[in-house]
Amino acid sequence: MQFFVDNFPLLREAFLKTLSLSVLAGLLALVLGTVLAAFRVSPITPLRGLATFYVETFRNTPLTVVFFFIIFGLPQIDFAVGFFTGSVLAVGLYTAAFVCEAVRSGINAVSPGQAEAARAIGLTFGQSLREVVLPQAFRTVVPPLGNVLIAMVKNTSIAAGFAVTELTASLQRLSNANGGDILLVLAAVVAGYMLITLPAAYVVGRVERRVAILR
Amino acid sequence: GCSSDAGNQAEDAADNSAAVETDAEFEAGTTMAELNEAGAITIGTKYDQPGFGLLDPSGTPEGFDVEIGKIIAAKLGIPEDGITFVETVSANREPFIQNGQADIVVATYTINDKRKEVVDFAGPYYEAGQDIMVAAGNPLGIAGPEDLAGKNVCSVEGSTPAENIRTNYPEATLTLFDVYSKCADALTNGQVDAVTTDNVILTGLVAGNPEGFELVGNPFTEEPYGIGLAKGDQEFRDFINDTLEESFEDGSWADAWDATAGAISGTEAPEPPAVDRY
Amino acid sequence: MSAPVLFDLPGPRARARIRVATVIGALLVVAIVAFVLVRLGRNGQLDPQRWSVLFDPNSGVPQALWQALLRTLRVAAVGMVFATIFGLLLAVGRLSDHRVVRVAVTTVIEFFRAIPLLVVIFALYFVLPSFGIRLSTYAALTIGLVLYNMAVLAEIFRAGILSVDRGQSEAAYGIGLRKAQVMRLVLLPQAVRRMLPVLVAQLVVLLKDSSLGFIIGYFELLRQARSLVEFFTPRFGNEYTFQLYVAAGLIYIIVNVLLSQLAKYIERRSRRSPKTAATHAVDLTDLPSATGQTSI
Amino acid sequence: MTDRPTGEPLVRLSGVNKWFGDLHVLQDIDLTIDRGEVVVVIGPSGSGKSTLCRAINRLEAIQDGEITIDGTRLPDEGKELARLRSDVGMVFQSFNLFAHKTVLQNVTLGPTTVRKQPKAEAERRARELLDRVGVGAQADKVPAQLSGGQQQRVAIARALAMDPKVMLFDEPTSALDPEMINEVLEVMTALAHDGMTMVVVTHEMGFARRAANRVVFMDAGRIVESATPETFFTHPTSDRAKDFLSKILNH
Amino acid sequence: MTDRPTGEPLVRLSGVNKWFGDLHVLQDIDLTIDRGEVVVVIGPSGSGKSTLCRAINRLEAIQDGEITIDGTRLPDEGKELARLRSDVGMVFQSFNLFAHKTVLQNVTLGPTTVRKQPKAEAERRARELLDRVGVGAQADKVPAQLSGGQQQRVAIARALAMDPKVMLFDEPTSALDPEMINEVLEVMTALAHDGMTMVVVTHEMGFARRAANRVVFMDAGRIVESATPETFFTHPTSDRAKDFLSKILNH
Ligand SMILES: Nc1ncnc2c1ncn2[C@@H]1O[C@H](COP(=O)(O)OP(=O)(O)OP(=O)(O)O)[C@@H](O)[C@H]1O
Ligand SMILES: Nc1ncnc2c1ncn2[C@@H]1O[C@H](COP(=O)(O)OP(=O)(O)OP(=O)(O)O)[C@@H](O)[C@H]1O
Ligand SMILES: [Mg+2]
Ligand SMILES: [Mg+2]
Repeated sequence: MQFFVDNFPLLREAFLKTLSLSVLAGLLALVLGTVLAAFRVSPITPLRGLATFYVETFRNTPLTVVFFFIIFGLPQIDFAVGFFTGSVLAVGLYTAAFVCEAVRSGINAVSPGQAEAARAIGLTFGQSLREVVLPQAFRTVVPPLGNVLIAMVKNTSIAAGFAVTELTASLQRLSNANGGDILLVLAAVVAGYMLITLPAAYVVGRVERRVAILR
Repeated sequence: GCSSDAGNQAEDAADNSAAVETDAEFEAGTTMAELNEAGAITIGTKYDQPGFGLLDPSGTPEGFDVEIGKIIAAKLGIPEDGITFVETVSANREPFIQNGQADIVVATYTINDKRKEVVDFAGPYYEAGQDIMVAAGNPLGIAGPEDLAGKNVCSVEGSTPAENIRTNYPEATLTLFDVYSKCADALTNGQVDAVTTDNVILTGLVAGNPEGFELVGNPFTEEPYGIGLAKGDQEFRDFINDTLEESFEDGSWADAWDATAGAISGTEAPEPPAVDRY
Repeated sequence: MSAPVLFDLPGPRARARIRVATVIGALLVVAIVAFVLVRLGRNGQLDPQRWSVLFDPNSGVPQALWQALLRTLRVAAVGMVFATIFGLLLAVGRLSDHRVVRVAVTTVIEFFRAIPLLVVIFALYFVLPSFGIRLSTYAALTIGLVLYNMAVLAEIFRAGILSVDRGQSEAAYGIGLRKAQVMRLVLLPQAVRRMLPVLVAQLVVLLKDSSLGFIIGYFELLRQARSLVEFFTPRFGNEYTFQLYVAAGLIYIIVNVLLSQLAKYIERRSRRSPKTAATHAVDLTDLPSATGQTSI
Repeated sequence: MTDRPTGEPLVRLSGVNKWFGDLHVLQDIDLTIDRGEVVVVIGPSGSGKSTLCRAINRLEAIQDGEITIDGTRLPDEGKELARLRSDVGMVFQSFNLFAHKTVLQNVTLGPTTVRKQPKAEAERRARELLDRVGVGAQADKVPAQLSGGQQQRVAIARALAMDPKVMLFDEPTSALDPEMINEVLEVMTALAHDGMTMVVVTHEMGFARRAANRVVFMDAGRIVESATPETFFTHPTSDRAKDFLSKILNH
Repeated sequence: MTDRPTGEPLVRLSGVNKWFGDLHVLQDIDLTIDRGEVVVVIGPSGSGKSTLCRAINRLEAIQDGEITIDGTRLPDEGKELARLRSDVGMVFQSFNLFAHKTVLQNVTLGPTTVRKQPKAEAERRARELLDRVGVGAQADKVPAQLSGGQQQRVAIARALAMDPKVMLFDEPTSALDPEMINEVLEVMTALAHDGMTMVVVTHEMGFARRAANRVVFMDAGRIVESATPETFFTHPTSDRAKDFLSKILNH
């Protein structure tokens, strides 16, 4: 118990870092991922190519490497960023590739018949997108998107190696300092992650059930 | 067309090794006898400390710590190919000794009382001190740790220097990576104002980029590097201490320095420290 | 060929607009690339000497990266084999009729899906020794990858098994097969074939995740690149830093793209081969529940 | 049945050709459909019936030939295409009701967004149409809560809400349970008797006999026969048609 | 038609009840099927026909009552259930051929794994059966390469390979294109004439008239009528049956 009392401030700080890193990176990933998905389904070849290239690159690169490029590579083109900002960028840019795929699969999961029926009653492209395709895509996209975002929370742990004192960094620090309590340290950190991932999974489940369309 | 500075230098690299004691004799039952009998020893060292313990591209560890390890092995009558180096990081040096995963640990291992509770130390074989590295020309005029207040200073998560700054100079902003090479990059890029750790490590970093970095040269702690071994093995500890003192005497200690840390930093071997037989 | 889901078939005006946008888009892409190259050049990062280290055998770099790649592949391959085996067992376990088995298996799966792999690896290497279990870095990394990925794969396989049309198992029961036979002869073969693309996607994830070995000092590709950087830094400063990390990144991308291509090739071949045409590998899009399971 | 005096056919296809890759799915199709005419299209699976229907609505682009509706050449894209499409009602085999909207919203979506009708008016009219096809009571349910026959009748109401000049039906009853086929066919028969111009792809020969002015038989992308139901069912001229009828009629 | 002298019916359902949640889908069903008898089950959608069929094979468990096959009570699980199931052939609306196996493997899987027949013998017999249903030439293709009608005939051969005592057909033709319905019905008619005991859920009234010994009409989970095809089609007694027949026959 004493261990928790002693280290509570550090653990709380670390937990809040993980949380804020997750929230900011998640927002970035959602926005960028949606834009990329729009690019990927657009008829404009370079945009499609760009988005495909982006997705393939980020999907096939370890997040740690992405971190390297953001933190130490960007300065090579004269854009130095702070470490927290850099971590948000790294996690956000990386996750955007997966968000893009989730959103795209959501759009593709809308049965073609729905869009055709919309066109057949005379809706224009924009109208059929707004009235028929997107509302349905959003519903299918909730579960995979939720999973991507939960996976992202776990991925923020890599920021520990890049000057962000989040939960995993605190695990490293405390286990160096409290060799004997290492199991407690581990339990505290695991609990910290679960405090984010489990409720998130629950919320995703709820939203999923709420927006589910009867088919 | 495939030549690079790195390749050219590798070609000139020299080779040195301590002479193996072929007829070493030890009292039966001692650790020395066991190791001598087995003809093998496992030495824990760091793989990411320039000048002290680092893997070369072929995967062979090199550095001052490694050479010290070799001197001890040689004294035990163990040839170089009988030595197994394992990587010990800061967090697992004590467990490795306690669990017998390493016979000795030579890993920029600062002797302190807390660690003495679980392991024993031979040595010290080197006296380092925490120092500060800044950008060349020292634009912020940092002369010592007091000047770090309000500055962004880089070190490694979980290390003693970081802990020291955190407790004694709380006004400094700490940026903590997992290795010093990242700190050096961050300093180059202007992402941090200074890097702090043991001077020997900083010397190595400055050597690589003399136009970019400079050492403040004002060590503000004492970091005696010891050799970690199982607690209570007094005979073994005495043996290592003897070996160290012998190497101080016969110049092999200085040779080891010149071939490793000295070669990188271009500094002469210092006075050897006094062994502490506590 | 077939009508696009989202867009109407473009007419002449739409085609003209698309052409204009294509040119603008292409210019934009070229501009971004040019900008990056110019800035890199100005910072001296394009100096051929700095890149030649990657190909100069005298420097030991190509050999070191190659060896590290082999280590990475070894961890990934061994990890994948065991993760697949355990994943299959867990998936079957989670579909068991016995509540106890189901609950136990579900707990294991959910636990490993809830915590970061980095923490799992860390715990295996640094925490287990205090219980007298000592693992090498190789074992700790591999076991970590197996534990984490078996949980993910179990969910993928479960989705795959559930995605096989119910009629298939009913028909199998109908000719008198028993539960284990139905699973082995009818459901699993079809589920695995369907799940192949997702499986390979997960292999890519696993391969990438092997880079997390850095936290315990396993010398996989990324840790090796960092080690080379550390080796060269005292001698040449950061002359090769950028290049070595780029090299590591590119190797990951190349290997993973090759893997994905292999998956596409297998999938195409199996589509052509009538044998599997019917159980064609499902596009991820057909299986939102399965996409949801892959980790990233 | 029409008050317009013009002799111009409502739908005219001339020299229409379409390929899917190498597959020539529509081959030199010439077909005119007059105002108020009900044309039933039959033929074996894969003969191009659906493609023909979809081409008239430009859900598929044709590569060669011309399609005009009420004298206007089918526009290639954009607003004009959308406007023209709203004049052509389409009913699909799989209903394609908007799954996330209620029955009423399904019917009012077109009128309010395309025709900019006020919501209240669109709803009033929608309820009228739903009553007419016999599903007025279901207005506030979502499609998944309806039987197939009910869904298809909603789909017809949805198409009718746009006041189309012509209605296309692509196998409207083949996804339905047998007892529900009739309720849909009855609605269609009533429409035909009210003078709606209709193109109906179907295997329901009873409907063809009862409601069609003309039967068009397709095979392998071509129109092989075109005759009154009387003539077609009693004296098919081509061998393919005879063979097809023998297969489809004797059970 | 049977060489066994016993008077015991082959399939007997007595007092069978089944609920899906609150929905009472089978209500006090009593039904006996004699050796060699062909029983056609008809009724509106949702009346419980499929559930009845599936209950006889215990693909659905019943909550009340008893089902015996050849005098044996339907076991609840395990080896005995599997053995009994192999005596009851089942043909589904959607064919359900094993998609990853060839036609021949589909037919031999049961005999080799359940009956432990040697592979060669199982294949010889399988080819015989495939010839009998007219798809012998397709033995080495996979299901996806076959037309619906061919797939359904393979499914029949697969069921026959187990030498079942009784065959259950659940709407075997309703997923087929109209031109293919007949080829399947012909195979079924031939089976019936060869003396196979059959329970057939179908909307094909032609088949019922031609091949059935008895027609069972279900509505809302109950057996409402049970009569010879003659009697049932000409003089249905219940209103529901009259209504149903009127819906289904007049198109
Ligand atoms: N989007 C498409 N891409 C490629 N081929 C297609 C496409 N749509 C249809 N076809 C092919 O075109 C041919 C005609 O198809 P179509 O759907 O018009 O036939 P149909 O007469 O409506 O058949 P059915 O009675 O089975 O509905 C078929 O061979 C079909 O496989
Ligand atoms: N697995 C199930 N869970 C819940 N309800 C079910 C299930 N299967 C069938 N039902 C319901 O049981 C009732 C009887 O279904 P069944 O499929 O036996 O009817 P059916 O006569 O075969 O109809 P159809 O002609 O449409 O095939 C229906 O109301 C159906 O919705
Ligand atoms: Mg069609
Ligand atoms: Mg049924």
